[in-house]
Amino acid sequence: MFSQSRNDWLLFIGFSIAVLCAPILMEPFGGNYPDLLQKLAIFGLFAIGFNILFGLTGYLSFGHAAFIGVGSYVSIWSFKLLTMNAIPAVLFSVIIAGVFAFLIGYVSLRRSGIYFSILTLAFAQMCYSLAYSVLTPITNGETGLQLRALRTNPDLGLLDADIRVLDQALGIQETSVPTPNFFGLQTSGYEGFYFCAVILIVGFFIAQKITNSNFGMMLKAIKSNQNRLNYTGIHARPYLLAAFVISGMYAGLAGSLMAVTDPIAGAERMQWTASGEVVLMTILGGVGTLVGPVLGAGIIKYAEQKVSSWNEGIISDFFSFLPAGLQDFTASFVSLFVGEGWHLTLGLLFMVIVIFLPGGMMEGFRRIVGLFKRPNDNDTVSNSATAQPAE
Amino acid sequence: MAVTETSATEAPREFQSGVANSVLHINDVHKSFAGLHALSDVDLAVREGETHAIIGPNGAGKSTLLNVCVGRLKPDRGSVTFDGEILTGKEPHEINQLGVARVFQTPEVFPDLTVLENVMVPALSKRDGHFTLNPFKRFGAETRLRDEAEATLKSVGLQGQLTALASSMSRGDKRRLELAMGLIQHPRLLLLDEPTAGMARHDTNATIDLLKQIKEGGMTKVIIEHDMHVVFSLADRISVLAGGRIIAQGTPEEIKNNPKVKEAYLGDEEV
Amino acid sequence: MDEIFLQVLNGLDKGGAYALIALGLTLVFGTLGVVNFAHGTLFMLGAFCTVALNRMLTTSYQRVNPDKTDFLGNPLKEDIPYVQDWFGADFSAFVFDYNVPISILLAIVVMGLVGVIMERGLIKHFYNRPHADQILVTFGLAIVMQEIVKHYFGANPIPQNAPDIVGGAANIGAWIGLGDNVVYPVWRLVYFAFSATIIFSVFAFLQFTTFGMVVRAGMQDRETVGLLGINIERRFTIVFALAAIVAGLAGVMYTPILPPDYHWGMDFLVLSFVVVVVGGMGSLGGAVLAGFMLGILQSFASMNQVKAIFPGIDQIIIYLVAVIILLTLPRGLMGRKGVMED
Amino acid sequence: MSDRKNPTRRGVIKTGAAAGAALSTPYFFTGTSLAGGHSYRNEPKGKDVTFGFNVPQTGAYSEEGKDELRAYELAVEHINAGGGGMLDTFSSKALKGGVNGKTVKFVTGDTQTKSDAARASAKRMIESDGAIMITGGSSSGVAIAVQGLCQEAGVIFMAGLTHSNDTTGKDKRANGFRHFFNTEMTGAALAPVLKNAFGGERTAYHLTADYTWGWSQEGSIKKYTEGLGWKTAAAVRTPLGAGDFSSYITPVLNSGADVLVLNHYGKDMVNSLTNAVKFGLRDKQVNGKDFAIVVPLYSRLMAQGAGENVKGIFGSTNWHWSLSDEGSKAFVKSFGEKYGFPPSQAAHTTYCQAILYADACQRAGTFKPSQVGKALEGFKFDGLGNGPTEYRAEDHQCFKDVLVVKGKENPSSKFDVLEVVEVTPRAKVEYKPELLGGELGPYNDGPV
Repeated sequence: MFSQSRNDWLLFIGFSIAVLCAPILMEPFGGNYPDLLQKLAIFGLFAIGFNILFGLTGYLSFGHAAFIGVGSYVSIWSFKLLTMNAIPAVLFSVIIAGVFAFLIGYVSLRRSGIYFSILTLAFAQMCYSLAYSVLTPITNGETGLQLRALRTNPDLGLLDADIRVLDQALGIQETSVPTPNFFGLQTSGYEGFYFCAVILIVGFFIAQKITNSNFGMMLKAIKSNQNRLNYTGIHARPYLLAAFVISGMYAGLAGSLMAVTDPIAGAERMQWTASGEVVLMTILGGVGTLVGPVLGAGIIKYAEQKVSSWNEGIISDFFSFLPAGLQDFTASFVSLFVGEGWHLTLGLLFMVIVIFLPGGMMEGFRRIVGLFKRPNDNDTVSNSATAQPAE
Repeated sequence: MAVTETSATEAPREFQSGVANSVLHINDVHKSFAGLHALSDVDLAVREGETHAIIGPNGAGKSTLLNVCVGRLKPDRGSVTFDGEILTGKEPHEINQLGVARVFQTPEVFPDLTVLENVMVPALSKRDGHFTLNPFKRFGAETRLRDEAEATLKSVGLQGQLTALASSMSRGDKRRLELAMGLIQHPRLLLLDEPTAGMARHDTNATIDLLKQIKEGGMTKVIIEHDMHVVFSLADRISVLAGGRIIAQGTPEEIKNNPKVKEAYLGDEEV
Repeated sequence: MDEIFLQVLNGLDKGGAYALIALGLTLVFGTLGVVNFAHGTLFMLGAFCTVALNRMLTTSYQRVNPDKTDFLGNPLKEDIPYVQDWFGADFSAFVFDYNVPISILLAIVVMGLVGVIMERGLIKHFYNRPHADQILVTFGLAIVMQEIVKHYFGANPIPQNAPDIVGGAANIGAWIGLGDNVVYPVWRLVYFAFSATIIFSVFAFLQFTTFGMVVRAGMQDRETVGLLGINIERRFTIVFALAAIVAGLAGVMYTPILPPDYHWGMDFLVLSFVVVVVGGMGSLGGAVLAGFMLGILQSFASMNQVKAIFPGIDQIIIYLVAVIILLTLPRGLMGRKGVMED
Repeated sequence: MSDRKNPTRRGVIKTGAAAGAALSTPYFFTGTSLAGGHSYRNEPKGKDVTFGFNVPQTGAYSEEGKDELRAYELAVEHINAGGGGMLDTFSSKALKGGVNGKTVKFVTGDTQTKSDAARASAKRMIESDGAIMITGGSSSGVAIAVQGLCQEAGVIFMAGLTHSNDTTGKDKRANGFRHFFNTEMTGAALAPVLKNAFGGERTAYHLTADYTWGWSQEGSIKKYTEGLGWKTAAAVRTPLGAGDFSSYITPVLNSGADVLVLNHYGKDMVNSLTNAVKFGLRDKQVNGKDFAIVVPLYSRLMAQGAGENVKGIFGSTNWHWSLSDEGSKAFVKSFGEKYGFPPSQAAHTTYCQAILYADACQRAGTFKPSQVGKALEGFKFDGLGNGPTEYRAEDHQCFKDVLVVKGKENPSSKFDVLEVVEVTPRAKVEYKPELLGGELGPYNDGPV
């Protein structure tokens, strides 16, 4: 039963196909456009990484948005100073986010439970507040760090003019403000989505490997009973720190991809609500599962983009088949939950999921599948129990 | 309690012998909680390869003593040495890595892991040390360790439940799993905290048989037990703890016939 | 000197609000073992009791006043509150003036009900669920309540006025022999006194009543209290309602200081958690101490002299203190071992 | 979820991009480059054209966002009808019902007053709903972020409520246009009025929201008041969303300053102003003079919230409903009749932007950004409530008279919060385009 790597491969291939076909899959939902697809891939990656910490070890960090911000800022600086190629930006972002994660994790992991959560929250909020105000020379504050044309006037600061030394050394010509590229291929639009999608698939593969590794099992053991683990000769803290750094690097990667597909970096990405969002994504999809967080990320980003746009006009058009009085009533009732009321829907969705489906959407699917599989013998049940972490 | 307190003042030192070849040495350990003396002046030497039982009435400090040994509690005074290494002040995982494993009184398994995984964790810990960072080493590919784990689980009678989640097991099965988790590490010293408590009679006997087998393998064991049947089946030597002090120490025969023990602990209880 | 004195007052004031919010939060942790992310929202709901009362009192019918015109040039339709018609102008003026204190009564009823409904309807099903689930479900509830308030009252802050008699600023400097520049709004002094009173009442209630004794025992060791055969469930409901009322009253009285808006819940959520954690989870004394400490530190950090040395310190002081406290005192100022650590 | 998918699709087809081409040919097959005869981004092929209204619908500025949306809906009504409201008083008479023979439809997005969310919703409207232009916003950070995006995407951006200099200064873009005024104009207009009201020997104490707009505002007020002889005692930065401002206000008492300038907007403005008034600053005497509070940028919607506290406090605003010119009257009438209350300055500026954009498209005879932009550049117009106005070609900033206002002492209704103290003529607030730096760059018509 441990040699079920065939199942893992099937899951991986299925996931890859689903991601690459996302434009077709999202078409019926009106979600087939580059920005949403990019966001799905990016936040999916973020949630996968977050799940390595939260899903496997049970340590709830409220500070992962800080690494998103770090990743974004580093990428933009790489574009401004070195080259418009996305590869150095991504690499630097991941490394520096990893360094930040190491520092914050090293300190925060001295505590557990809610104390750990509050420590990570405190660090992230400090990053956010400072980036918004005092660190404006590095972050460009409220306006956000942006790309500029090459510096022609030596009086201009680096916030207002770029140098791109590598590109200059290679003799690359620029007209006005360039956009990031991947060796000549642009990284916005559908190309950008596929760039992110490939990284998402690689990220998924790595997360799958981690989950199925000895290391992954130790992380699960930490969540299950950290105390017992200590008496088993395992030092939990280095494992936790490694998981924290890995998930921080995923967040940095996600932040970097945000900057690669859309070259601007703002401080509000680091706010605690952004950290809360990834927690919601993970829970909504299914904590501890591999696919769940991606699914959760997709649903939340879709709601943010599409549900928020269903204004009253659209709703009453939709109910136009009803008699006039009923149409008005239905439309005004429904519009409580969509358009500007989409937060309400989000809140309700959350409560419903947590109350009735603590395992998230993935548990829902399992239950539905379970309904049809009931007559099967015990063997499949125990198999699905072992296969669980791999989903 | 008052009786044991008075009799404990004349803690018999003469029983302490074999310090030279002892592997675990508890030296003048003192521990109190909020003014209550849980352990006072405890000296104890466990010889290499022996099965040493610690008995005593409830609240005598047996579990506290075990907790001091594995680093869960820090003694106020005194020290614990294992094979020349001072354990006092070390972290639990460091103590385990020195070869001291513990089987808990209330089963402390990993409820969200499968039975096999529960045993694999200590097995990997034994092989790889307290931390290895190789996140890509496939857990499923650990065939050699897995065979060993399956064998160990078979020896405690859990071979049929390898893929069940530990949380779904009965209490008795969890205790057996606990035992397997201790055994798989082949520790040099195994600390057993009431390994048969709550077991049915025939399970208890099976456990005794199992522990006897291991005894033949030369593993040193310290066992805390209430069940005198178990104690006298397994122990080479016995220490009696009462009121936080060791009041008697010796072979099962000596303990059986020790009037102080009878008075302080065995009392009217049938041996 | 004057300035430091004033900043201490500011700190006590903020601290009073923090302490009141944190008090209920930590009480709920300690007894029910529930992490309530909707607690800040209870503070907000309390504040909106005042707004709602104001709305109720000013329920009006329209009377056309032909002498005046509205912004479109049509004859002005004046809003005449029923209260004014029924009880006369003097009484209605009095009622409007004392809107905030009167809404305390409303808040006690409303918040008590909200507390009971929340506990019976939702929270009690989460006693044995992981903390992460509790956090998420209450967070969802917080969003829902906040959006409902926004739907009825809008997103803009709605200022409320203290009664005229305490609505001005007092020249404290003159009372205690400091300079003429030591003036302070009377209502803020009232708020401080009020929060102190509530804190003392809560402590007295827990200290001197049998009910309180059981609750305190429950905070020490929940299992034992359950074994004593005491109907702990009903007490949990009351404790939760009490926490809701305390938070709600804190909100009501805070409205003249800060115009309430629907987002207060989220604004105070992080802060109140930091206060509770710094104080030590489940420690009532810790929550009060940490509330006042953070309030005062926050005030000092916003002084120009301090900001000149540490730019931006006022932005991060709360979090910085939280980090330092948690790293030096693992369980906060007065926390007990084993609470909320799993 | 499954029954939700229908509203999107149907809804978008109906109200949204009924331009059709955008949806029936999925982008998947066309890529981001616009194949199939499009000569610019989202060129409308059917009988409809889609505008994108990007306003805050959640968060602290959602009331402003709602008011903006109301104004947009009204503007769309008027454009499609070829008259009504300020369209009747507008000096250009190009619009005769629809734009370039097409009916205007619109889609909406929620900026949440966050740059990321605003860019994402703008992208959705451009990429998915086929919006030909984007307009709206209620903060400068968001406006600048969305403006940059529209430049990259190749659509016109008609900024909503954004007051920072940078929008048409350092961060200006060819595809972006702003009707609203900025901190530079506020400073230039406000300073002389303040001098008249409070004298030339004053010491100001600034409390400034600690982000770009706040700094920009503080800089402008300082520059112009100091130019008139005022001194600045201190300029203190306050965290965004500080809530209780008491600990920033008490130092004012001892600073020797006799004017407090609150460079805050929105909720921060209401809170800091309320706090300042409660601390008795409005009734205080310093150096033998009456203490004064100034709020450089007023928002009537928010001031309505601040109630009693705004009485007698000076500030500036882009427009106010009590103005008595024909344009303003027509606008207030049409808006008031539809919604039952007068419009805010946010509603006014967004209404103007929608009308100005539609008019420019009509005059250019196309929706192509570069040509629409050319039609707006240097465009002089009147009848939109601000008197004679010009879209300056060099920085795409509207230049018009600036209103200096004061909180009304005896309001006649809850909307009647401000009174206009002075209308500073355009000439006094105009500055050279080079002053604020930045470069427009070339127009972008989208990837072709």
